[in-house]
Amino acid sequence: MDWLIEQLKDQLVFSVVLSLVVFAAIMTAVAYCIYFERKISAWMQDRVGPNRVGPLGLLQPMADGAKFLLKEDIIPAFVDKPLFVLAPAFALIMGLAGFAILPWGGMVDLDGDGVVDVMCQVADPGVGLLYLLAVGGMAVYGVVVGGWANNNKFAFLAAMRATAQMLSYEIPMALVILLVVMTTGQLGLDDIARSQMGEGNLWHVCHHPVAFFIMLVTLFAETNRTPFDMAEAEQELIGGYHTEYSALKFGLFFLGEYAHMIIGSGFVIVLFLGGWHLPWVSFLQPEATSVWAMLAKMSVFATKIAAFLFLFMWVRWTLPRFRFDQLMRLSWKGLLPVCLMLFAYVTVLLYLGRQTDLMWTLGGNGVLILLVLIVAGTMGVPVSGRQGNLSTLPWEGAVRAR
Amino acid sequence: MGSYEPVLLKNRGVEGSCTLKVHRAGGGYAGAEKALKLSSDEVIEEVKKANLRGRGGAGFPAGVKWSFLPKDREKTILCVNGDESEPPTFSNRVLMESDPHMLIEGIIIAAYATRSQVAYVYLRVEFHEQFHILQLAIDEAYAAGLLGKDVLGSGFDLDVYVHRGAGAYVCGEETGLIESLEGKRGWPRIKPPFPAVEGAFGLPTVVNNVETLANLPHIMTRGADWFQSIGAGSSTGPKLFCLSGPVNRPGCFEGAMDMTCEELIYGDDYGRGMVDDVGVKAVFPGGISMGVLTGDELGMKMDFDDPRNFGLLGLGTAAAVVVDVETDMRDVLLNVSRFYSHESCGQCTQCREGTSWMYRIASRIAMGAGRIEDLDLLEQVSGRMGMMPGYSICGLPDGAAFPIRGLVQKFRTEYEEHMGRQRDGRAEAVLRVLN
Amino acid sequence: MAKITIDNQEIECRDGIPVLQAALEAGWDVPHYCYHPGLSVVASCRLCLMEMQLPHPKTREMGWAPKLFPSCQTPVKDGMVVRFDSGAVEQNQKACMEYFLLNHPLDCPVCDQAGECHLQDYSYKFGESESRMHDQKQVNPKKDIGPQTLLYSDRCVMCTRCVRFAEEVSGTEELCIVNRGGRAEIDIFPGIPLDNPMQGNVVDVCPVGALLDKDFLFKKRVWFLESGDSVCPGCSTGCAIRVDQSDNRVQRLKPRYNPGVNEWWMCDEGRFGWKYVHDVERVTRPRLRRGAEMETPAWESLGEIVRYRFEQQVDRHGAAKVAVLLSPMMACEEAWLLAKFVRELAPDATIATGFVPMVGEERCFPVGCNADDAKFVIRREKCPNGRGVELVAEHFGGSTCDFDGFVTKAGEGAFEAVWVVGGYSEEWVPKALATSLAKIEMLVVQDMFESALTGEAELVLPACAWVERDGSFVNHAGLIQPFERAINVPDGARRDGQYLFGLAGFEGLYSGARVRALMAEEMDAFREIAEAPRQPAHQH
Amino acid sequence: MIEEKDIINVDEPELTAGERLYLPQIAGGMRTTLRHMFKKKITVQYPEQKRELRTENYRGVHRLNRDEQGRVACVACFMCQTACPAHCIHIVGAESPWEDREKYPVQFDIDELRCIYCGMCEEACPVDAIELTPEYDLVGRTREEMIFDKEKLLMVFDRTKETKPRKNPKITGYSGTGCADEHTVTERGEAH
Amino acid sequence: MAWKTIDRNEPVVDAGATPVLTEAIRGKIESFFPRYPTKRAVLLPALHVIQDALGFIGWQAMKEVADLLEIHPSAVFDTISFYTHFWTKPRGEKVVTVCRSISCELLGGREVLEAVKDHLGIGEHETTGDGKYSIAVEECLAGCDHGPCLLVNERMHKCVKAADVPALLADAGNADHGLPRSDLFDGPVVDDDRDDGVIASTSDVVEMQDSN
Repeated sequence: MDWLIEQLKDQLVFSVVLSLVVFAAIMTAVAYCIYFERKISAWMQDRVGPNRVGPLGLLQPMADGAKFLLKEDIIPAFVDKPLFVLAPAFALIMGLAGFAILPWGGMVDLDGDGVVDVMCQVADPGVGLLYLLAVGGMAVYGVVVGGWANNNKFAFLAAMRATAQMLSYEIPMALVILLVVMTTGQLGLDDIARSQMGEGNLWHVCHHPVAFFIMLVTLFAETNRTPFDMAEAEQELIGGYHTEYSALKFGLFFLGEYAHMIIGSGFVIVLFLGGWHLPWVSFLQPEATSVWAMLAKMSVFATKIAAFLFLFMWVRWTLPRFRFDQLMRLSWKGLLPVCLMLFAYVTVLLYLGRQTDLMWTLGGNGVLILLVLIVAGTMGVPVSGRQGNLSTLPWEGAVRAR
Repeated sequence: MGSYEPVLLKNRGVEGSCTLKVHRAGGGYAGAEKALKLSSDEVIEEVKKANLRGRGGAGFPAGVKWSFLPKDREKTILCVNGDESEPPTFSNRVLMESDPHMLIEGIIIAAYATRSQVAYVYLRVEFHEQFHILQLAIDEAYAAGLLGKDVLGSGFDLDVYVHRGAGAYVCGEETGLIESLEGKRGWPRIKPPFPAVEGAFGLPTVVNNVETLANLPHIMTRGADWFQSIGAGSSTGPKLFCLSGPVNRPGCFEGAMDMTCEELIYGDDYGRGMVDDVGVKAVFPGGISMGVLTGDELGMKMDFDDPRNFGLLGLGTAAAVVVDVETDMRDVLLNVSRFYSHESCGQCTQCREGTSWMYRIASRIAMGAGRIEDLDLLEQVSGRMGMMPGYSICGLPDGAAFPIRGLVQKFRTEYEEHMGRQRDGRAEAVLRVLN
Repeated sequence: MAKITIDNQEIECRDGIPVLQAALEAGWDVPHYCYHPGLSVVASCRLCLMEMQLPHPKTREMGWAPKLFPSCQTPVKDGMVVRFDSGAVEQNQKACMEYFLLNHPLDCPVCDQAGECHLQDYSYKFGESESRMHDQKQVNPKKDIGPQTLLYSDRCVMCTRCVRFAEEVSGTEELCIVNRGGRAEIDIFPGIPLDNPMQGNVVDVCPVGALLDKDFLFKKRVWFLESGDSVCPGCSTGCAIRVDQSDNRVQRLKPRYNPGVNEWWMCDEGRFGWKYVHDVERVTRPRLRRGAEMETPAWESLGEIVRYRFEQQVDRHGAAKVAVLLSPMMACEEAWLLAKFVRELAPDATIATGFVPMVGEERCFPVGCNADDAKFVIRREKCPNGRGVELVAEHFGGSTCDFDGFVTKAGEGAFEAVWVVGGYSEEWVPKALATSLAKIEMLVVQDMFESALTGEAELVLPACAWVERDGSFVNHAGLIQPFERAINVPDGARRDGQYLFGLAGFEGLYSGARVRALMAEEMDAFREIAEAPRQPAHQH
Repeated sequence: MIEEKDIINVDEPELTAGERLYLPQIAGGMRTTLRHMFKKKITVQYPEQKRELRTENYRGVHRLNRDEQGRVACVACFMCQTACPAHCIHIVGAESPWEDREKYPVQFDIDELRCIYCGMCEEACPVDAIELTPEYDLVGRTREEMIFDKEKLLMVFDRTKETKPRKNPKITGYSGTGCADEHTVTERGEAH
Repeated sequence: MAWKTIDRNEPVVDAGATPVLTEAIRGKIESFFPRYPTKRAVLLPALHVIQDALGFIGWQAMKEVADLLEIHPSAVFDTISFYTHFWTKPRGEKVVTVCRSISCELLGGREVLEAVKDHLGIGEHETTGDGKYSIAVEECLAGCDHGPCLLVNERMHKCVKAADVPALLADAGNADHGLPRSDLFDGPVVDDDRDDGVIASTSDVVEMQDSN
């Protein structure tokens, strides 16, 4: 035991072990995400959901996995074979790569000697945020490459949609992230998380609720979840980018999507909800560095992620899909101006040094919301939903006049 | 009319009336001799003048019928209709029984007038005794040179053959008779061509009733004016009336066509009233085919025209059957409808199916399982048959329609009463059993 | 031509025909059972009654007569005014239909006539939906009245068409009516069954399901049948027929009205003589001898092979050694195409007309009449197109001969390359021909069944049955009658016309009309028929 | 033909500012789905639990009825085959071996996979021989298995004899095969 | 065919059977030929002659008379079946024909018919076991003035009462009308040996008539 602890004191060893543990956990979580997705959708529709495999259907993910593994893996004759094989792997790998920098539990004092031995984080590059943005940006390639490799016009359309969508929502997201970076002055994720703890520090969501909301929206878009799942619209695109995929490859896309969701949730939690921190709980403060504290922190972090995942599913089974023009409009006409205004405002706050002053930040947000409502109410330009003021067609007036 | 002196039945009851001797003694064959001295057209003219209307039922003037024959014919066939199947008619029977030579004399005159060398007497098979009497008389006539080659020395040849039927009412219809004569089933033919143009064996044919022919000798001897003097209007000449049913004196009577039905039943010279003086409920005054009179309609005159005023088809054979008040009219309906369904020839749809349908309904009514709507049905079905509205080839269905429609219309209340007394649901129960 | 007015519409019609016939031809749907244009008029069903204008007996003014007249019995007269659309007429039709159905069993579901039954049609069009008779129906017995025919007396409407047919057309008189009134039935004298050579027509004339064909009994509901207008190949009379098929199998043949040829009738020989069409023994594939081996060449390559081999023979022995035997079972078009092909290859080739089977004597109906008065004749020449192939041979001229001449010449060794066409349903090859043709170098046999010749042939081609082809036959009197294809050829086979079309150098799909148009350019006889109108559909 | 007067123009409803933002609606939707999460579930655990049929005239697997003597009641009239819009019935008729009947089906196949359970066949049947039972659990492992032949259809009848499928009861007086057994029809006529 | 059909293909007349129409009968029939332009027209008289001689007209007689008149047997069958007078199965020595016309019925004809039936123990158109009597009914015997009436063979009995029936039937001379017969139309000598079994197979007709 001691030997083990000794070894773990080495950050590299710890990181390796942690990555293995996290990987295993994530994979399981992803599988159970599917289970819960189905359960929750069932519950929301007054059904019971999967309940045949194992007690309460708990073994359903195994069955699903086995099914994915055992089904015939078809590679259609007309596809671009290398890309076709590569795309699902890409989707999953890019999904999983983000986990490397999630801060799971802060500093840990493994042997209880009061000296912090390791960080409970696989890697903590100083520019973690940039890494995350890069990896997140790459994730779309899974979809794009898959759609392209399909050599199928519907899948290709899906890929194009995904590209455009990703492009449109990266910008608001980046701006929101920039807000946080500006507020904290940090790029490392653990640093950002810790900047929300301790005396006088609040979770960023308190300072930037609008930004948080925009972050959520862009997150949905980035992960291709309803109402932004334009890339896999069954009704229009017979499935979308994965039309031609079957068996394990299709399963990998599935896993990739959920991995993406988990990492995205973790990201938002770190940025806005204090990571593993809960106020007023002593061992969830950065000062608590014992192994038990680490475990508690990890649980809290996982719970927060779980809550987010629930939110994802809840939204999915509540809201219908956007139309593509609505999707674009929301991003370019809705989110982007608001983000820019926020950015400008925070810049001013930064100049004034009041970036963590609750009154200033919240006040700004309030004014912003008021502004948006006024604009939306008076100008009649919806940021989403129907295109209101279409120009009347020549004959329309005549018909109405009758 | 007690003063009426019988002409046609003058030899009835006379000893040996069937023999040539007795007939000759009463002035027999004088008419034939007179006719043979005239030309055939002159005979026809005389008969036309007398307006001798057919006694078989339709009342079509015999002389006119003869004049329909094509002028350029080579052979003509005379058919004598002795298929007297209409119930309750028996005047031909009486005529043949009492004076067969009068018929033979009439045949000679008619054959001469129509230039027929052969005459077939179509006799119904039920006339067994009459057949023998007539055949013996014909043998006698042949032996006396009245038939065969050179009739009465006039150079006119005539063969008379008796052709026996075999039990079919419809053979009394002239084309049915012709078919039967040709050895076929007695299905009436479609007209045109009329028998006068193309009849038996494809030759011009005249069909006359026995009673019609029996009048001819008297027209020849006494003249057309004498004939016109008996009776009135268009109904002239001696006529045989048959009376049957529960009357005191049923039988065949000769008289003029100026009496009423009541007179026929109650007259001293005729029926002499009902047995036990029961009331009259109904009378079929002209054979059943002509229709029915109620007890209140006895004032009908027994001539060719008046019956139509009482919803009857015509005078028919002037054979009246009286139904007394104690009779159940359901039985009468059953009997009448059974007769027609049994005797329908089966050619025309309305008659073939209609008569048997009416019989089925009538039997059910007689079983006490009638329904009110059956009466309407009977009326409708009987209204959908007959030659006069064009629904059939021959007149038999007319004869079926008139009595049944008459019975239903004139005695509807009685039938309804019977049905009213029936137990509820009896009709349905009987139907279920029958089916 | 008489002009009459029906339902306020003036029509022109032939003189002397019944009003009913005139109305039917002018498109009125007048119900009728007993009337049949080919039989005498009895006017007994009383369903075709009409109203007619007659002069008033006293005033002589024209007015509607108070009674109805049977339109089948009333001949048309110029200026006649009649109507079928009056209430009285319709009421009579309703009443009549009720009467017809009083005792009718309503077993349409198992009745083979259902679907082409006039009782059904008229009941639907002119009748009421319910019968008012509640009493039990009279059930007449079913009778087996002949080897081919069943009589269901219970379904009979006593139109007596069958009886009249047996009396007037076949003249055999087997059928009679028994009993009278509502108990009347059709019957035969026991032991003298209905088995004359035309008895099948009684089933056709029966407007209801009373007379049924045992051959077709329960085989198919008629609404599943599809029909092709054809011509009977049984003899040289050339009866116009209708081939009723379903699922690509012939189910029955029915005559079509064809004035002057077969009128409304056809004989049993033709009616039941199609069974060989579905014989499993038929030649359905081309067969080519290559050395000692037999192989099935692809249809596409056939033209090339045949052409090459014939050319080889022409080169080797000269064109005069080539001969073609045109079968009288072929259509004119096929004969023309084949002759054209052979004459192009070998201008001196002999065109022989094929074997004409002769059986017995000409049989005239009604039995006992002579040929001039006959209403129908079954010819002794048992092939449909003897005259047709003669016409074709005459047209090509040059060296032609008849079958006997061909057999003789073949015996003398006059030919080295011969194309023989058979297509008969029975064995036809004379021994002498088989032996002499066995010796020659190139023998093509186009036949329906294996024979002594197919064994010797270098190339065997399937000949298709006439129902699988289309073209035209020329009957004994020189009348050219086109016939349609009714069913598809058996698997593997191809229509004779189609491969001959290709051989003769044409491209695309063969059709009789198309080839007739080509023939008409050369042959006067085909000029008129080339655009022959279809026979007008006539009422039963 | 649509007339000008039949056309109704429907204007889009005016949205309020809040509605334009969609957020309140989204919130409402979220609330609804959340509420449903905790509602009683209506799922029926099918093979173990079976629900009562809510309609009387549910049309399930076909059956071929037998007459009193246990023979197939069908008279091979092909009415069902004719009426069938899915062309899933195939009959081969032949002369029946029984005295009171002329025709019977030697072969009677229904492709239950192709069938659309419209019930036209039982409507068309003049002798009430083919009926759709309320049985709905129709499964098979092969396509061949799902083509029900005469024996199988009669077996369905044997199994479901007791239930009387409810259907359009109007039967006009067809007398069976035209042969003697008319009372069966009468009985059926009364049963409805 | 399993269902019920009457097989009409089966011959009912044995081709080699001795003719039932004796020379006398044929001669009698042929004597009618000069009377009519066609042979077919002799059919009805011929049938009368045959029925008088043989008592009934069976299938074989029909066929033979058809041959004699040169018509198709079906035409004979057709005609015979149309008329009610002809018997196609053996009948009794005396045929009691009861009238059921309306006049007779009004006067008690129905009771007379019932009495005859009861007394002989047979129904309409049936023959007693001993072959003595058959019963027939007719629509009208034209004896309406003396109703109810009945015929015994050719003799008409008038004003018959139901009570008189036994005595009437017991009377040996009830069929004798005592009228002389014409030579021209008299039937040939009656063949006493009527039951020689030549025309036995009439069951078909029986069945047919029963079904009606």
